[in-house]
This record gives sequence, structure tokens and C-alpha cells, in this order.
Amino acid sequence: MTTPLQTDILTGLTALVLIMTFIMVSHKSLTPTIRTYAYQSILLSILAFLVGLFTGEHQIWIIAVVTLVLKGFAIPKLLNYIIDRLKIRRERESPLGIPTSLLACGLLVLLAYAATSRLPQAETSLGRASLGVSLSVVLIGVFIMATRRKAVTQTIGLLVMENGMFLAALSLTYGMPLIVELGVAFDVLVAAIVLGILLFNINQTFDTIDTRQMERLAE
Amino acid sequence: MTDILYYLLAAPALTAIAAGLTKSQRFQEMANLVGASVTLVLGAIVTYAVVTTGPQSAAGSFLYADALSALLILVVSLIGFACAMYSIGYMRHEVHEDHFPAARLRLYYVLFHAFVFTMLLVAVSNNLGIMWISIEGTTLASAFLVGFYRQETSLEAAWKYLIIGSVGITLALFGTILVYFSAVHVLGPASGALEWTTLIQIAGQLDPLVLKIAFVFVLIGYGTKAGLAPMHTWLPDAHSQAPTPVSAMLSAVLLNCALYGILRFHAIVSPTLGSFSNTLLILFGLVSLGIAVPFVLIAKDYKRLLAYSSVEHVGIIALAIGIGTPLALFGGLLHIFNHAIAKSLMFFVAGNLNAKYGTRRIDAIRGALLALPATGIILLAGFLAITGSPPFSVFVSEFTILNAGFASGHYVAVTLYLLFLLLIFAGFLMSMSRMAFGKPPEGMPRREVSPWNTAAMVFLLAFVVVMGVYLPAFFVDLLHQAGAVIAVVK
Amino acid sequence: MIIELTLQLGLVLLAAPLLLTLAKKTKAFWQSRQGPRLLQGYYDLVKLLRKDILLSEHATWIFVAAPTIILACYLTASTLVPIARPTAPLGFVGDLFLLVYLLATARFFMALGGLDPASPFGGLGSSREVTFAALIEPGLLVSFLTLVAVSGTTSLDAMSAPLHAGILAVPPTLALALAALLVLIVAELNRVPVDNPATHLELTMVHEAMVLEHTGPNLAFIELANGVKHAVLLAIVATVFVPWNPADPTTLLGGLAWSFVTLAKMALLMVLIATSESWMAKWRVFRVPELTTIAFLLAFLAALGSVLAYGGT
Amino acid sequence: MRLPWGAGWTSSVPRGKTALEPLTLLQLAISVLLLTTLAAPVPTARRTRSLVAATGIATGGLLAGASAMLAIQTGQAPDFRITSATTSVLAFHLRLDPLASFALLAFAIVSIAVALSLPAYEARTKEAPSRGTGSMLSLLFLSILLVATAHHATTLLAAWETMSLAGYFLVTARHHNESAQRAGSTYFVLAHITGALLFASFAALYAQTGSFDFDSYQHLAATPLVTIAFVTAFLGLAAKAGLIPLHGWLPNAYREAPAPASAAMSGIMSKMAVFLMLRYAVQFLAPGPAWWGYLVLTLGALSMLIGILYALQESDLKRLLAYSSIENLGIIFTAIGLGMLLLTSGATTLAILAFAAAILHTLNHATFKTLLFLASGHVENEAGTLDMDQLGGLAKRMRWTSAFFLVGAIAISALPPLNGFVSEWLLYQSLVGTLHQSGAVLLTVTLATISIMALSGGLAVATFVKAQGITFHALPRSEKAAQAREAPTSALIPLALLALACAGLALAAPSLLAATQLALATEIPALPDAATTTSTDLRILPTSTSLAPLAVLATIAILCIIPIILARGKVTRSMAAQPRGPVWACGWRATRARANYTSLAMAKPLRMMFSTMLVPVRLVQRAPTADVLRPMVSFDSKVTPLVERFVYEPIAHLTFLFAGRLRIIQKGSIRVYIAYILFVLVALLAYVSVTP
Repeated sequence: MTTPLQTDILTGLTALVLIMTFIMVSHKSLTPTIRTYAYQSILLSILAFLVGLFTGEHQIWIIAVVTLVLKGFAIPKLLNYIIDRLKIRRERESPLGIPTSLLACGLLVLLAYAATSRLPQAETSLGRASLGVSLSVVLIGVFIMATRRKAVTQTIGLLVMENGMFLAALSLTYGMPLIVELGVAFDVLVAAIVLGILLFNINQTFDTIDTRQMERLAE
Repeated sequence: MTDILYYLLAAPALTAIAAGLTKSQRFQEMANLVGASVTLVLGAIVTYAVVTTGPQSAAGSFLYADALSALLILVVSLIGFACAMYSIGYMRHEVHEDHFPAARLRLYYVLFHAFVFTMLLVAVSNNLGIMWISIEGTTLASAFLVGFYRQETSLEAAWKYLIIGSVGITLALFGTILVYFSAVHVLGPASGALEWTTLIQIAGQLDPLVLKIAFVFVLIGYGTKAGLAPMHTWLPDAHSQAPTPVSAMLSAVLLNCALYGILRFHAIVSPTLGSFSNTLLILFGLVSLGIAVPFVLIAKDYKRLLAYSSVEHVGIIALAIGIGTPLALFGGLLHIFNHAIAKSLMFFVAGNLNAKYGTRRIDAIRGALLALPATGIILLAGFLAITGSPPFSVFVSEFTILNAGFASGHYVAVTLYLLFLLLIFAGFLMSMSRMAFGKPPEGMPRREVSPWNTAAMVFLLAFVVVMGVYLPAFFVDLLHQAGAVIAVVK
Repeated sequence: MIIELTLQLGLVLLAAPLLLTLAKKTKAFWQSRQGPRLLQGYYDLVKLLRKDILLSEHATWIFVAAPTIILACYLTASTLVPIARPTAPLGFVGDLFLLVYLLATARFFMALGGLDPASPFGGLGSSREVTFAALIEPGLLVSFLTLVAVSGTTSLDAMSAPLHAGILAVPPTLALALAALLVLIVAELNRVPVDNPATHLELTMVHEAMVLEHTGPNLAFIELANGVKHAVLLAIVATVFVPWNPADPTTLLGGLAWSFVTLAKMALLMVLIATSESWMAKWRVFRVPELTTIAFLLAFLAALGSVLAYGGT
Repeated sequence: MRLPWGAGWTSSVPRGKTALEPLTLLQLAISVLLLTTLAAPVPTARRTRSLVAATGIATGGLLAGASAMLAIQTGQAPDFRITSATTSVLAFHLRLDPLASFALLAFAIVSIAVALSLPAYEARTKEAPSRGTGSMLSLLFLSILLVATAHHATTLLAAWETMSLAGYFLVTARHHNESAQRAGSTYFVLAHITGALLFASFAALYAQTGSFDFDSYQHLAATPLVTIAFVTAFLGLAAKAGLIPLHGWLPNAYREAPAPASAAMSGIMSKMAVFLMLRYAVQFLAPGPAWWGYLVLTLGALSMLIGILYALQESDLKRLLAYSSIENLGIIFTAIGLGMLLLTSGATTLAILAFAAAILHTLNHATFKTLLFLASGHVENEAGTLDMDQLGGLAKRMRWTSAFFLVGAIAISALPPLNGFVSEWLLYQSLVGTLHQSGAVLLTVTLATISIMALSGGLAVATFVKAQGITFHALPRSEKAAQAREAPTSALIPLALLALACAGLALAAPSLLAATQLALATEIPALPDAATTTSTDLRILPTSTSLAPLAVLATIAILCIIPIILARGKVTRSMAAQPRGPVWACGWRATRARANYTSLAMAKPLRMMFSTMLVPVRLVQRAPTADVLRPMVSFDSKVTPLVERFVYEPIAHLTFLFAGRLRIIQKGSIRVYIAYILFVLVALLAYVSVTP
């Protein structure tokens, strides 16, 4: 399948994806978070490209290109456009504080590895470790959504989770069948657009997109 | 007969397009009504075909409809038709009260039928990936329907609905990926490993550990969309802020689509995992039943009350499927149908009350029995039906589930089930008697809101009353075949 | 059967006024005065029968009919108890309960009669009468159960059969039951510790308050009924609980002697009760429950003892 | 795996030979009542509506009564079964077995009387009851008919819940006043609890026997499942009959319902709980462990005593009658409990006597309680109020109603000439008979029950002296009572019929007793009858001729002649001819109504004597008036309903407190909601990774 050298490169890149997620959690303001998300997506598309190169599965390249274009550039531009239009200032840090949230993310990673430790060895070159990474990226995505206040950051949390999915699909089975991959990518795009439109409406009515204002519906 | 599935999917799509093209409200309503009735007829034909000649498939096993999906198709088309009929009267009244500009009515009908299209797609897609995409589609289509009124509360509800829904669906995707991985592990990569038909054959050989984690993700993911507690938090906001026909569709049908997803995965994992998935379903079912109790006991807004009642009934269905004996499955699947009918009936009544009294607060409504003659009686009949009183259909399914629970020895679960049903009955009774009885406010004319609304309500009431006494043989066969699909090996 | 019935009723109607006057004479003796002549009872009845009835403006037909029904009930009750002959004329299995409930019927009509003429004292009397009756009834019934358990039958005249076989055949607890019965009979007959038959002081009268408004023949019937009630209850003690009777009832002469001895026993009991009245003051109304509860407990223990020991034969 | 579900309906109706089969009569009764339920609300005029309902119910009652009589005579137990082969859950199976026929007898008496009194009541009532009262009443009777004859779990449960449903609409018939709604809600919640308990019981029986049909529940041995079935069924039926700890709903529900409806509910609806309990004790269960009998007996005795204690303290006429229903139901359940105990210790003949006493008392109670409730309905309509402290002096104005109420009062206080005495006498005989069984606990319990019965008998006399005396006699205490007029003659006919029935049932007692004993003997397999066969000379067991109520009545009648002759016509003169004079009030001339005894005064001595149990509360308000020395003092004393205060309110309070606490999980913040999902995910993953 793939030579040991190639497996090391791929595992190295997966580890880099995990580190980027941690960086994203530690950011205070919005624009760096979006930028880190863009880098992560680009990294993932490179990873997909390399896997396609090493294993000769050329149809992965299509998905790699789609990811690069969509998640690398299109969605971050859309988010930046939203931020400019809505003139959002700095996002105050989450109620948990950076150090504690990092610690919590560490625990989530531990849990992810514990859960996936006993699964059978994936034949693909990326191996079981990358499954652990993808599961932890998903869990951290949910964590971001659960702690950050700004609506835009929650959208980013959602997109990070989706990146985790992409990595999992890539590492386990060289990606899902093509139609499914395309469908998933298309859905992510539509979700981002819909979220954008909703953000505009919310901003008009609430003139802020801080979720604490949106707690009128209770009990 | 194989391309019947195409026509089924085409009907709502064409209606959506037709409604989108014209500006005149009258033509939109006509298109909506004709489209919905065509969908209903096609749904009935598909169901009949499936029951008599077995599973239908089209486009080379890309579209596949067995008894379980036939049940979902029947529910989607039937409730879709009733809601379409109800929307005409309701939306006219809303436009008349200028809650929103008439122009937006076009958007409503387009999104409504797109919503029906995506739900039918869920029912017929054989590939679990495509099923995931169509469930994602339902969320996106219904997001704008929830936030239709563009007020602060409805936007907040739409935002929560979309965000929590997306989180759930993404988790479900992870589960689908794991199932795909275990299938590839057994079959090798390029052989349609995500097709339901292939997966169910090799269900016995899949790796139990992977399936365990996969089912956890699927249960939490699709459970969020199905309203299983504690992931149900978006449901009361979304169902109470959406326009009534939409909240009826959400409560009666969308929850069942997500449940349908869970049932598919339950069928795949149960041969290898044994009772792991059953216990989880029973646990989540009881938690949903329990969580609904306090919110029904102290209810301030009757649409939220109905939303929590949906959480309760989803819990009952999960409990029934969890028990897993043939009788329990029969009861659970019958309950999916009965709940869909009774819940949409109650939402129509709620719509009429909202149109008449202009408020959703329970203590602001008195003497509905006198102010709205037909709706008042249906309010009481619906209340009795939704809480499982005998002469109506919901009693039959709840009693079957009770018996199955006792026969299979789940004493603790069944006692809790009875206790929660009792508390919910008490909560409902207090709200309903406060609204139905007493004198209506002076000067309130004593007539119905609109003939369309009453027609839709009577159409559903007929089902609730008849199904309480007599189950047509054709329908019983459908339920048994669907039950067999889930408990294939047991 | 008709002869026995008429003999019994004649004897009871004769004995009734006599017993009441005997009680008055004994109390007078203890108050060292002479007291009324023995036949005074009959004179009063004849005088009252000649007088006319005077009703209150508010009275209804119940008030007029009540005395007749009350007298009839007590007379029916008297037919169930062996007075003239050792076997009661109308006795049957289970007539113990009929007797107790006949007393209750009479009380029901008397209380209603008290309430009807809208006199303030009528309400006072009937309220207290029904209260005391409710407290007396359980003790009254349970005190018989001692004998029922041993004899196996609830017919009054057959109940005393084991006593004839000898004192040892009957459990010692019978004495307790008899004591309880005596206390309860005194309470039932509205004698001193519970109610004072001679007084018209509003705050203390119970039986008298109810019959305050009755006049003429109605008052006569009430008095007669009271006498019959005394005769019935005393006869129960005399023939059921203390059945020894030297005379042999089979022959005609013996029968007469038997009933004469029974009447003598009843008279002796009446004197004893009247003497106890002279030595005791009337209790406060809210201490009466203590008296009846003690009596009930005595009866209950007696019955329990005899049932556990002799039951299940 | 396909289950044996065929398609289509099969109905196996035995081809009756003669037209007058009990089964055809029963089917006719059911269809007539169904028709009335549908037809009653249609006519617009209130008069025609109540007439339609009245005729329907009366014919239904007659047909049911006729079919019951026929079934008892011929001793058949015909079956009527529509089984839908599609699912064994849904089936309609009726059977007219002996128990059902006695239930139908009581049903006939009550339904005919209520039907006859409905038109007059609705014509005379002040507030217009809601349009559906007539049809709901016929629905109530229809569902009672089905519950009595049901022979299949779903038919019974469906009829049972429809019965509660009809009851709910009757209690809230006058839903414009708040108390009716509250009473209706508590009634419906508790009725639903009885339904839920019966659900559980039949589910347990289904789990035990695998079938829903009663044919397969024949003398089941006491396995754990059957014990669960018995206990849940008993609690449900006790709640429906209104036995003490579960009686909270009964007084308000019977008070708020219109009089014909409360007569029907207390007359026959609560009896369905009795007949179903009998079915459990006699048919379904073999003689079980002793603690079953003790449970039923103790609860019955408890309700007997506490029921009548509260009845005595009530100043509202219909609530007084409601509490007295609790007492009578207590007597019936004591008889059933005694019967079960005797079955366990093998004395079958005595057990049959006890069950016969229960059935007869049910019939008798159905008769006189309906009479009393209908009469109270007339009092409410004519005198405008049910509060006894504002009534009084009605005997002069409502002559016949007060006379019939008197007959009912005599019967219910179990006084000799009438039917109440007969059934209590039978129960006393069976209790005394038990004294000859062995077992110290059994003997003590029997002795205690006899004393409780005697005490409650005495208290019943006190209660109904008060009810009759304060409501009908002495001076009218309010303007409304002074202008009361007699109810229309058409309304008096049912009362007359019921009064005759009270006397008739007393006279017919010996033959009725024989019929019940025969019917029960067929149900209970003849166990070796240890107790009664050995002591041959025991003359406890009354042969049916021993108690001759006719002889008792004749003696009393004859002995009334002696005083009449002695009074030489003074007693029998007409009331007008009697000379009248002022009442003695210590020389104070004008006696006013305020000087009379009120209902509180009548009950005061017993209230103080039983104060530990009744916990009376005294409310005294002093209002200053112009005359400084004489302030306006108003005095009232209330009895605290212990069970409601210390059982229902705490439970309701706790549930709502807990519900209020739990509502904070929906506080509105989206981040908390997502945290829930994360928490569940982490928990499940941890669980999966830990377990093998």
C-alpha cells in the first residue's frame, strides 16, 4: 500500500490538523479563527491530494480540489464578508476562559482515543490514529459551539466538525462514494449560505448577533 | 410499475415549481391543493404496491421502498395533504391579519412542497449517504419555514433549529461513515457498501465494536432531529414559533423521518449487538417521556404544550421499538401513524384557537366550546385522543405497547410508562378544561375560522375515530411487514 | 301461636307501667319519702288517653304518627324475647339483630318527632339521643356475642341453652359481658348516669326533651312505650343471661309460675337499677363516651375471650 | 415471522330459538341506548331533548332488566362475540353470566328511575345544563351496560374509559361555575388513574395467560403476575367505588353533577367497581392468600366508618349523600373481603352467603341512593339551595318529596321493615358465622368488623335523622325555603316507584337470596366445606325462610292498631282538624327559625367526641355594629378533610414543585442546549469504551 515514509508524512499532517483545531480554540477574536479554519481546510485538501497520489486512487483528487475551493476560499470569504457587513468587534473570550477550554479539549482528545482504541485496524495508510484525530476534531467542534457566544463562531464550530467528518471519511475508506462526498460538500455550502442569510435577518432585528440576546424563548 | 417512485418524487417537486412561477395567490393555492392530492394518491398507490407485491425499487436500486418506507410515505403524503388543505384557510387569514406581506406567500408554498419532496426522498433513498443528505435537505428547507414570520422570536427559533439540527446531523454523518467503514472492511471498497439492501444482508458479519460507536452517533445525531430528550431542546421553540401547518408537518412527519433513520440503523446493528441498541432506545424513550411531564404539567403556551407532547410520543415509539417483540413493533409502528394523525389534528385546533383569540397563552382563552362550535368539540376529542383514551386510535397502540412491555417482562419500564402517561393526562386535562369550558369573551362571534380548516380537521378526525375501532386488514399487513423489516433476524 | 302472642303482649303491657312506678317508689324510698301508689302508672295512662291532642303550629303528620310507630316497634321487639314462656312467640335465627335495629327504628322516629314541632329543646334532645345511641349500639351487640359464640345461634331464646347445662360450660368472661350489658341497658333506658328521666331542666334532659311537645294519647303511648322498652331489656337480662328458673314450664300451672318468677326477677332488677340511680349523680354529656367505651371494651374482651376459647367448635 | 392474523370480521352469534332470548333483549337495549346517545342532542328545544333522552334510557333499562330476569330464570349464560381476526387486541365480547344479570337488575332500577325524573328535572332547573347532558347520560348508561356484560379486556377497558368520559361531561354539565370545572378535573384524573390501574391489571393477566378473553381467566392460581393483577385491579376499583384513601374526587363530583346524573353515578356507576371486584374474587382468581381478603376487608371497614363520620358532619345535602355512598360501598367491599377470606379458609357456603349479602346490598343501595339523590334534586330545584342550614320546613310545602325522602332515609339507615336492613342482616349473619372458623387473626378481625358495622349503623341513623329533620321539618331558615313548591307530579312518579321498590326488595329478599346463592354456587367450585359440615346443629346459616321480612312488617302493622284503638280516633284525625298551639320555649312567645337546631348543632356532640379523627376547625368573625355592646358575631366550624389535606395536596404540591424545578433545563441559551448534546455524547462514548 503506502511506504512507511509516506505513512509518516500523512500521520504528521493529521497531527497538524489536530494542532490547528487547538489553535482555533485559543483565538480570542474572529478573523484569526476564520483564517485558521481556512488553513485547516487547505491542509486537509493537501492531505487528500497526497493520499490520492500515494495510493493511486485518483478520484479522491476531485474531492480534494472541491474541498480546497469551497472550504479553503469560498466559505472563509463569505464569513469575512458577513463580519465586515455586520461590523462585529472583538469576541470576548468564552465564559470558561482559554486555559480551561484547552484543558477540556485535551480531555475530549483522550476520550476520543479511548473510544477508538479497540477498533480493528483500518487498511488505509492513515491507520487508526487518524480516526482518533478526526473524532477529537468533531468533539472539539461541538465544544466550540457549546462555549462561544457569537453566532458566527458557532457557524465556524459547525464547519470544524464537518472537517473532522471529512478527515474520518478520508482516513477510514478513502472518502465516501463520490456522489455522497459531493452531496456532503454541497450541503455544507448551502448550510453556510442559509446561516449567512439568517445572520443578516437576526442582525436587522436584534442589531447584535450575541446569542445571549436570543434567550427569550424559555420553558 | 417500477417508475412509480419517480412520479412520487416528481409530484411535490413540480408543485413547488408551479407554485413558484405564478404571482396570483389563487393559482398558488390551486397548485398546492392539486399537488398535495396527487402526492397523496401516488403515496397510496406506492404503499398498496409495496404491501401486495413487495419492495419497489427504481434507478438500479438507487431508489428503494420497502414496507417501512411505505409507512413513512403514507404518513408524509396523508399529513402533507391535510396540511396543504389547512394552509389555504390559515394563510388567507394570516395575510388578512397582515402578519406578513402577501408576496411572501409564494415563498411559503414553494418551501412547503420542497419540504415534502425532501421528506419523500428520505423515505425512498436506498443509499444511507443519500438518506443523510435528504435529511439535511429537510432541515434547510424547513429552517426558513420556521422563521417565516421574521419576528425576533421566530428568528431565534429558526437559528436554534438550524444550529442544533446541523450539529445532530453532522454527528449522524460520523455514524454513517463508521457503518460504511465496517461494510468496506467486510466487502471491499467498490461494491455499493452504503446501500441498505446490501448492508442488511451482511449485517451479521459487521464488526460489533465499530457498530456500537456508530449506533451511538446515529442515535444522538438523528435523535436530535427526532426530538429524543435530552437533545429535544430546539423542538418546543421551533414548533411553537412556526406557522401552524408547518408546525403540524414538523411534529407529525419530520420527527418520524428522523426516527425512520434510527430504525434503519437499528435493523442493521441489532443482529450483531444484541440488546445494546434496544436498551439504549428504551432508555432514551423513557427519558423523553419523563422530560415531557414537567413541561406539560405547567404549560403556559398551548403550542409549546403540543410540542412537548410530540417529545412524549416520540419517547413512546422509541420505547416500543426498544422492547422489540413483534407485538411491541406492531404497537410502535401503529403509534407512528396514530400520533401523526392525532398530533396534526391538535395543531389544526391550536391554529384555529390562535386565529380566533389572537394569542397562544392558555389562560387567556376561555369558552372555546361555545366560541368555536366545531373546533371546541374537536379540541376535547383531540385531547382525549392524544392522551390515549379508549374510543380513539392512540389508545389501541398505547395499550398494545403496554401489553407487549408486560409480556416481555419490562415491568419497571412499563410502570414508569404508565405513570408518565398519567401525569401528562393530568397536565393536558388542566389546560384543556380551562380553555374549553367557561364563557367566551363578550362580543366574540360564534363561528368557525374558515371552511378549509374545518374540512382538514374533519378529514383527520375521521381517521382517529375509525382507527380506534377497526384496523383495515391491508393496514395491519403493512405494519407487520414493516415490523418484519426491523426485527428481520430476531 | 296466637295465644302465646296475646299472653306475651298482655303481660308486657301490664308489666310496663308497673315497672316504671316500682322504679319511682324505690327512688322515693331512698329519698325517705313514700312515692306514688303502685297503680299510679295506670291512672296516668287512662287520664292521658281521655285528654285531646294539642299540636305545635309547625308540626306535620310525622309528629302525630311517631308515638304509634314507636309503641308498635317496642311491642314487636317484646315478642322476640321469652317473657311469658321460655320460647319467644316470634323468635327465629338472627332475631338478635332485628331486636337491636327495632330499637333503632323507634329511636329514629322519636328523634324525628323531637325535631318536627320546631321546639328548641326537641333538637337538643334528638341530637343527644342519636349520639348516645350510636355509642351504645356496638357494645350492646358485642355483649351478646359471648353467648352466640358458645351456643352457635343468634336466636335470643335458644342462646341461653349452654347456661342450662351448667355454669362451667360457659366461659367466665360471660360475667364481664353481663356487666357491660347492664351498664349499656341503663344508658339505653335513659336512666341516671346518662340522662335523668325525672327532670325537665332544659340542659340535662335527653329523652324528656324529645317528648316535650307530645300531649294526650300520644304522651300516653310514649310513656307506655318507655315502659315496654324497660320490660324488654330487663327481660333479656332476666331470661337470656340469668336463665335459672325453678318452675317447670311444661305444665299449665308450672308455666304460670315460670312467668311469675321471670316477672319477679325483672322487678328485682328494676329495683337494683333504681337503687344505683339514687346513689349516683348524672354525668356530664361529654363524659358519657367514656362510660360507653369502657362498657364496649368489656364486652369486646369478653366476646374475644369466649370466641378464641370456645369458637370453632 | 408472521403472526396468525387473518383478515375480516367473524361474528359467532348463537342462533336463538325463541324471539325473547335474553341475548336479543340485551342487544336491543345496547342499540336503543346507542341511538339515544346520538339522537339526544339533535332536537333544538330543551324539552324535546330531555324527552328523547328519557324515553331512550327508560326503554334501554326495561330491556336490560327483562333480559336479566330472563337469564336468571333460564339460568343461561349466552355469549355475543365479534372478534376481529386482524388483531386479538381489538375484540367485542359480551356475556350475560349470573353476575352480569344481577348487575343488569340494579342497572334497570336506576336507569328507569333516572329516565323518568330527567324531563321534570331539566324543566325545573334554574341554570340551563349544557346541551349534551341527555346524550351524555345515555352514553353513561350504555357504557355501564357494556362494562357489566363485557367478557374481553379491551371491550371492558374501552367501556370503562367511556364511562369515566361520560361521567366527566356530566360533572362539568354546568361548566360555567368554577367549582364544577375543578370537581370535573379531579374526577377525571382519578377516573383515569383507575383506568391506568385496570390497564396494568389486564396487561398482567395477558402476560400470565396470553389471552385477553375472560374465558381464559378461570380461577388462576396466585402467581406473582396474578398478585400484581389483583392488587392493581383492587386499587383501581377501590378508587372508582370511592373507598377511603382514594375517595377525594367523589363528594365534589356527585355534588356538582345534575341530580339525575349524580343519582346514576352513585346508583350504578360505582356498582360496576363492585361487580368487577366480584368477578375477580369469584371467577378470575382461585382462593388466594389470606392477605388479599384482609386488604379488601380493612379498606371496606375503614371507608364504612370514616365515610359515615364525614357524612354526619356535612351541611350540604348532596355531599352528605355522597359520603353515605362511600359508607355503603364500604359495607359492600367488607362483604366481598369477608367472602374472599372465607373462600381461603374453605368455608364455601358461608362465603357464598357473604357474596350474596354483597350483591343484595348493591341492589338495595342502588334503589334507595337513587331515591335520595332524585329527591335532593327536587329540593335543589324547588328550594334553590342544597345547604341544609338554609332549608327546613319543606315537609309542609313539599309533602310527597319529604315523604319519599323519609322512606329512603329509613331504608338507608338499615331500619327493619325496609330492604337496607335485610342485606345488613345477611352480612351480620355471615360475620357471626365466621366466628366459628379457626384462626385468631380472623376472629379478632371479624369481631372488630361487627363492632365497626354496629357503630356505623348507629351513626347512619344519626346522619339521616339530621338529613330528614333539618331539611324537611321545623321552620324554614331562608326565604327560598319558605316559598318552595312541590315538584311536578311527573317528577314524583319515579320517587314513588323507588319507594315501592325499597319495600318490594325487602319482601322479595328470600327468593332473591336463593337466586344469588344458586348463581354464586355455579361460579365457585365446591371446595370441601370443612367448617359448616361438621357442626350440624349450627343454626347460624339462615334457611331462606328463616328471615321473613313479610312477617316482621305484618307484626309491626298489626301492633300499630292497638294504640290507634286506644286513642279512639284522636290520632287518625286529619291534620287540619288537629288543634294547634304555640311551642314551649320557656315562656318566650315567638319561636323564630334561628332558635331551631341547625345541621352543625345536630352533629356537634359527635364532632367533639370524634375530634381526634375529624380535626374540627372553628371560625369566629366579629364585626362591630352600631350597638357597641352587641357586635355581629358569625360562627362557623369546618371539619378538615384529612385525606385531602394530608394525602392529595402534598402529592399535588410536590409534583408541581418538582415540575417547576425541572423546567430550568429549558432556559433558552443555545450554548447550554449544545452542551447537553456534548454531555450525552461524551457519556455514551465513555460507557462504550469502558464496557467489553
